[in-house]
Amino acid sequence: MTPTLASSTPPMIEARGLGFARRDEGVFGPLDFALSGGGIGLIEGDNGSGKTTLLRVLAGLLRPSFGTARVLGAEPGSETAREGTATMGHLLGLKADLSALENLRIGMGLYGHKPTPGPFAMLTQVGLEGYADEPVRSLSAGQKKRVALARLALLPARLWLLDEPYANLDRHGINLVNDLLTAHAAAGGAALVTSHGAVSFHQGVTCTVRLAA
Amino acid sequence: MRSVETLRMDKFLAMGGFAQYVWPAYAAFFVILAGDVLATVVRRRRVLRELRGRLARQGTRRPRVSA
Amino acid sequence: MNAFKLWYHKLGSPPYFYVFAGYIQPWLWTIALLLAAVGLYGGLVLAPPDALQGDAFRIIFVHVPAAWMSLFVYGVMAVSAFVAVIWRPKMAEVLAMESAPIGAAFTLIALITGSLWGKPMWGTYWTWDARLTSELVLFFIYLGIIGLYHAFDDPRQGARAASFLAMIGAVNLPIVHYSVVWWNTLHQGTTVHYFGPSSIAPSMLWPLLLMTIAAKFYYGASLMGRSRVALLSLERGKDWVADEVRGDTAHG
Amino acid sequence: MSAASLGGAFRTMLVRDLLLAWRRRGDAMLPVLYAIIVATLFPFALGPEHALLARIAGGVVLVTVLLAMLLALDNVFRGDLDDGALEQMLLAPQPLSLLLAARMLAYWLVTALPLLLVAPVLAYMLGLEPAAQPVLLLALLLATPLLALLGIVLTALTAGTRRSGMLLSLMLLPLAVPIVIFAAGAVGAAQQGLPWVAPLAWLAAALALALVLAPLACATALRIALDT
Repeated sequence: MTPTLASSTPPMIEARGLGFARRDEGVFGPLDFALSGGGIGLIEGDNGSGKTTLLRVLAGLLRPSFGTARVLGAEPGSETAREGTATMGHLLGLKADLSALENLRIGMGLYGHKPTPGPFAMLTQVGLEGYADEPVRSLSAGQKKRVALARLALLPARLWLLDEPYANLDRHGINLVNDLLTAHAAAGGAALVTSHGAVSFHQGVTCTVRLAA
Repeated sequence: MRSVETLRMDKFLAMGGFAQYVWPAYAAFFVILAGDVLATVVRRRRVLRELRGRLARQGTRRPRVSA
Repeated sequence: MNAFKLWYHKLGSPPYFYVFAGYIQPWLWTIALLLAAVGLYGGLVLAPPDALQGDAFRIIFVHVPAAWMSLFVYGVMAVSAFVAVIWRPKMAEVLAMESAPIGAAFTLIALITGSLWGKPMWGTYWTWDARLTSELVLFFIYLGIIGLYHAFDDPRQGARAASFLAMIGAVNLPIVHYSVVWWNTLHQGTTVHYFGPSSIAPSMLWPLLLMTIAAKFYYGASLMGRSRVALLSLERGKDWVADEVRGDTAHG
Repeated sequence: MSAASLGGAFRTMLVRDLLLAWRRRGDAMLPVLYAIIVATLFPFALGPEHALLARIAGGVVLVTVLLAMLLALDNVFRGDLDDGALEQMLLAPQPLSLLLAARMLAYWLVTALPLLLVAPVLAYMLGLEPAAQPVLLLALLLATPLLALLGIVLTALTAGTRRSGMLLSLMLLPLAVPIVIFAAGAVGAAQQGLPWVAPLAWLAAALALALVLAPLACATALRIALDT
């Protein structure tokens, strides 16, 4: 029924007739798509076409109005799904009063995870060397985004749900996102990314979901 | 000359000297419930007006249907 | 069980409920008004004055039905709220949220009539008597539920949040009553015997019962009317609402 | 989900909230300042007559502490909602109720604990008998966590609304009535030399129940208010 990639493992995201309506007015859908490990999905659409809403449904923050979605083989928002999923939204979820390093530690603590290249090394990797103890308040919008990207890379999540990861980033930042995505996919992970017409988007997109306004 | 009827009515309205408590209590009962009904009537009119406006705006154009 | 399920699903569908409510509403109104007319005649004219309270006891015919209804409506609202939070049917949300203002109205009536009765009996309009105090807290609970419902932009989300609050209130209400009674016995200065007639004569019992039943039918009628409006507003995108609005325009 | 990672998440949240409060320690002192101001106004309003002040001291301190806690309640989820941290909490693999329990503990430590420290001073200034002082402290020790637990559940319900300060007070009042009655009842009984254990035992029982149920209710409330 759905065009799945030939793969022995079940898809990380599987949507069947998935749609969402707010106050009985359709926001998106019905959608059919699947995303497997190693794949990067792109959600395209204009403003107001429901890209963020789709991500929120898949994250389990909103209940689908019709159709079904499976995330990591489980119900969106279930413990299995949440354990293997990391998200980055418009709001980055960083505490402005805490330092970059403290913010990363909180993110890791919430997932109960201690990765080997630690948060310090990860900050260097996203180009924030020397900013570890800087309060997030004093960072620029792009630097904040990099902190959020560092947190994303530190979490033990196989599936990434990224809402406009390229926004606020310069050319280096965009390359950074693409590098992180490549590494994530190479390690067998999957990512679903929204964009309203990405210019320098990642080369290895395996599936595209178009949302009509 | 006051008729027997009027006298009985006066006696009834006096409520044995408790008129100033009994009648306001009954008034409160009916005024508040009437307010409840009136609020519904006013709201129904407003909602219908809104819906008529909505209908006229849409005309032949159908609302976005997704399913 | 099967008949119940059928009934639940049929009435759970907004257009069906709309028609059903519109059909029974006039009947509820008629019964409520008839019972109230007879009850009022019995209470105000036929029943003899009370031996101790004179004619002041006649407030009972509005106070007691209102006080009972303030709890009865809360009970209905709490059950609908429970269903609304657990299974999320639209109708349960509507019934719970449209019950709240009616319950608040009855609570307000109970408070006003109670204090009007208190003046000739206790010599003061307000005393921190256990029942009046509980009724006041109940009024605040109703106001909180209504306020929370309207604080949300999305009425369905507001209905669910307020329903949850109604459930918390249902647990809290007996605790409030118990604590207020305890508090009253602790501070013996304000303990007053709750008013009531010196003896319950049949001549005052039947008007009281009629008024109580009339109040229940009034609640039913008002709830149907309110729910119909709420459904029109909630289901504005649906075809049946458009048909209804066109029909309404055609009729007048 | 291992017990270790549950404990780790709880600790992470607690440390986070305490650290945030520390970075803004000026804000954390506001409820204390508010309580001192309110309690100070009473003698001016009622006159410095010792007997009258001594009689109402317990009740004044209790109500003052309650109002001061209410002042800080509105901000419990505001910051996390505005910067998206609340969403990260909802999406974390740990049970939401566990993270909220940490949030509640942090709120009590940051808001109620300083109030508990000034409460005896305020009660003394208002002339509360020394014999009733320990009872007042014990009553506050039971009443403040109960208020914190219940208050945060209600705050969670208003999380999706724009402005909620006044509404929150209205919603909290019916829940606060029994708490105030039992806490003040115990203090009043102690002032009159009567047994005061029973009302405090009721408060303790309610607290035990709330400790288990409030985080779960709060998680449900938050999911409803944020429509998830």
